[in-house]
Amino acid sequence: MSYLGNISQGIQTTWKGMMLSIQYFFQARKGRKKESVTEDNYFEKANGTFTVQYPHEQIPVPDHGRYQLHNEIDDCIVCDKCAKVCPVDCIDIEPVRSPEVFGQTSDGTPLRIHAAKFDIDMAKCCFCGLCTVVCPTECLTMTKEFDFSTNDILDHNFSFSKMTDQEIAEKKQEFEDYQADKLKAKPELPAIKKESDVMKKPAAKPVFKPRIPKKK
Amino acid sequence: MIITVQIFLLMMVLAGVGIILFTRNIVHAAYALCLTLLGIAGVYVLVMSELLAVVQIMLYAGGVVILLAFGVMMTNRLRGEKVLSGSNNKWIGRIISVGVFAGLCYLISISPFQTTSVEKNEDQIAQIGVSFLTDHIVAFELIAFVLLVALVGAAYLAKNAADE
Amino acid sequence: MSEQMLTYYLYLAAFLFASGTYIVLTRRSAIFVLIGVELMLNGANVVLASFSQFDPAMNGQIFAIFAVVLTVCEVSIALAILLNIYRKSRVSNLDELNQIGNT
Amino acid sequence: MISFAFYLAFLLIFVVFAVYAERKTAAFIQNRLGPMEVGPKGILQTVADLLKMLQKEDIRASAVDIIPYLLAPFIVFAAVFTGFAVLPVNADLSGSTITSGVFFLLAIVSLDVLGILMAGWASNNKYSLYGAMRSVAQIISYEVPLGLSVLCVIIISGTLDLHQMSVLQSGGILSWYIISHPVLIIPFFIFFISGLAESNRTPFDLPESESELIGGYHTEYSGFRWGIFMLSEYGMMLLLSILASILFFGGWNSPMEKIANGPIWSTFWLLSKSLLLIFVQMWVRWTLPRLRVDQLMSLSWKYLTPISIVMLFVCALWKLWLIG
Repeated sequence: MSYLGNISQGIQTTWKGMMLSIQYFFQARKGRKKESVTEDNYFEKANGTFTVQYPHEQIPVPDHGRYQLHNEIDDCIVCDKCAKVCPVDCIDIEPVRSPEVFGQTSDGTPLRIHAAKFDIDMAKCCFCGLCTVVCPTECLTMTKEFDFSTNDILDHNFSFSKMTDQEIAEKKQEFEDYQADKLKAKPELPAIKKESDVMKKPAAKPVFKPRIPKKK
Repeated sequence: MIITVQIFLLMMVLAGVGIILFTRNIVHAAYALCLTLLGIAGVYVLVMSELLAVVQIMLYAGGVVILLAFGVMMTNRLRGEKVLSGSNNKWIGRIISVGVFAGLCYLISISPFQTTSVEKNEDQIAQIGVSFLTDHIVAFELIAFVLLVALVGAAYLAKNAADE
Repeated sequence: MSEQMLTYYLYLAAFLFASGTYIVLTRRSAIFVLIGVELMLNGANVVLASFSQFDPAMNGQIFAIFAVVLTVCEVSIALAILLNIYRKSRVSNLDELNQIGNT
Repeated sequence: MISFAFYLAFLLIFVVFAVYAERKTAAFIQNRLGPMEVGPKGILQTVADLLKMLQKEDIRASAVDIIPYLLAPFIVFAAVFTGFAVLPVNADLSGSTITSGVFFLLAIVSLDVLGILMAGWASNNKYSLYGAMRSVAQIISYEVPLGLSVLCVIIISGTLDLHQMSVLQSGGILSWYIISHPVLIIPFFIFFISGLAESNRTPFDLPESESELIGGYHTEYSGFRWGIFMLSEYGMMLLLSILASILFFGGWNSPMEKIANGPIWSTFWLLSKSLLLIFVQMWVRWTLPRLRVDQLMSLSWKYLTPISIVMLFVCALWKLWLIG
């Protein structure tokens, strides 16, 4: 490129860039509207400042967002399905069985087990939502709440059980008494043969030694 | 007022020269040279040579900076080598330089300088400019030519060094 | 400005010149020698400038300006030569520069 | 002396708000909001940063060359601030009355490269030293077109004194040099570009390019000393903007000939002109990407210097034939 051509190209490109950035400077008078991601023009708002002043203002969160887990403990039948399906084992349940049906969930399922402990460690949670899918009574849901940062990681362990220690001990005692009553009422079953006797000795290990071809 | 300025400038010059004399570090010496030159520029202002003072600051500051840059380059600070340099023939040097100083001082002290009072020239720079282009035109053109040659020469020498 | 003041400036110039001489004579590094040369030239310029204040034509000051410009030329050329030598033979001390050629 | 005190106070206040303005300009050009938390619209953010900076520990690495290391920031600041000595504030406050005003300014400001080199060398850190060496090469190269473009104005005005130069431009916007002598338009752009390079601003911020040199010559500095470097950089911006507004835009003269001419108005005009130029500097900073080293050198030596030499010649002819 010629000398003068270089100069004119430099001036032109500089001018173009400068005009472009001053446009953005003046567009900054307009702010971004607080629209939800579901709005049609959500991705077409490059004009105006894009910042969301987060703690003071928020973009609306969709209702089906997958954020913090919540368990409606009154509806929970403590089936342990959620704890089993959880890929990261963040749900910790301690069931206490009850001798009889002691209540009903809102959809009519009978309650037979007390939840002595129903902890969800949100620090471990991977927000996959599998637990909410398997929950038979739909008591375990993901809420819109996404800002649950804490200063102590232990505060991320949300405890949903409402039972006090005394109640737990009471319920445990009640169930043990019931079991004891049951045992007294029934004669003892004949003991099952121990499994270890049934098991055979494992067959001999296959003797196989791969031959390594010698190098020439 | 003026005596304060004089003492201050004297201290600047003496400190600068003292550092150059006693340091072994090239870069420190170059900084001290800059201090000395600034002090001398102040002296030029005191002896009514304002333009010379500004020329001194401008050219020598640039010159010293180049000196520094070359000093750093040549001593390879980036490779962690030392920038110290020694000296030799110390006693001969001391004798000769003290002799030079004593001789010059003696000559100055015995010389009968006659000073005349010249009124302060307000438009000194204009007068110097005029005399550059009238009385000293040959020297001025020669200096311009020498500057050009020096520029080309330095660039050529540095280019050869860079090809090495 | 009295004669007394003038002689003070001349003593300062003499001091600068003598220290420049010492540095040029004793230092081994080429850059130090250049610094010494600068000091000597500045001593000379101080003399020129301090006499120039009694001259209505200011010839001393003009000469000193020429000297400053020439010094800058000299320094730039000298440094370019020194850089060349250093690149070629890895020597920056003047007393080790005792060979001609590429060795 | 009064102008000195004025500029010292003004510089300190200016730096606080210029940093804020810089961040807001950057934010607006990049579709952001910038600082919003401290004070209304974040206006006290710089004050908070300043307080934080003053409380920081003055860290000195063990391998630094201690005396140059400690002195360097103050040399840079002293060099830049001495330049303010010759700037006039308004018609009555003319700054230091030396006849070689603008020449002195250019000379003393070029000393700040000495402080930068000192900082880079004394830090004993290869990034710092590279930054300092780049700075030396850059500032020495761009002093040539800067000086030549100033020389164009000096030819037209016939004086080196900045106060005298402002007086010559009095009488409305039509007598400002850039309008009354349109031959000075190209020298103005050359002056502005070289000024950007002199004050190490983007797109010429190679000496301190964060992404390559992690801060360049002030990598090893922290706390107050680092703050002095920042202060000098903004001081340099302000100095060159005021110089540009005096040389080309009439200095403290009002755009209208008879209106708004008092001393306070004059100060207002001078400062508003230079602050507008500072806004342009910030605008350039957030628009143009950083140059490569070879591009930097070729811009200075192959483009700006020849053009400014030609413009010097054109200005001389203009002066000879049109002004006489």
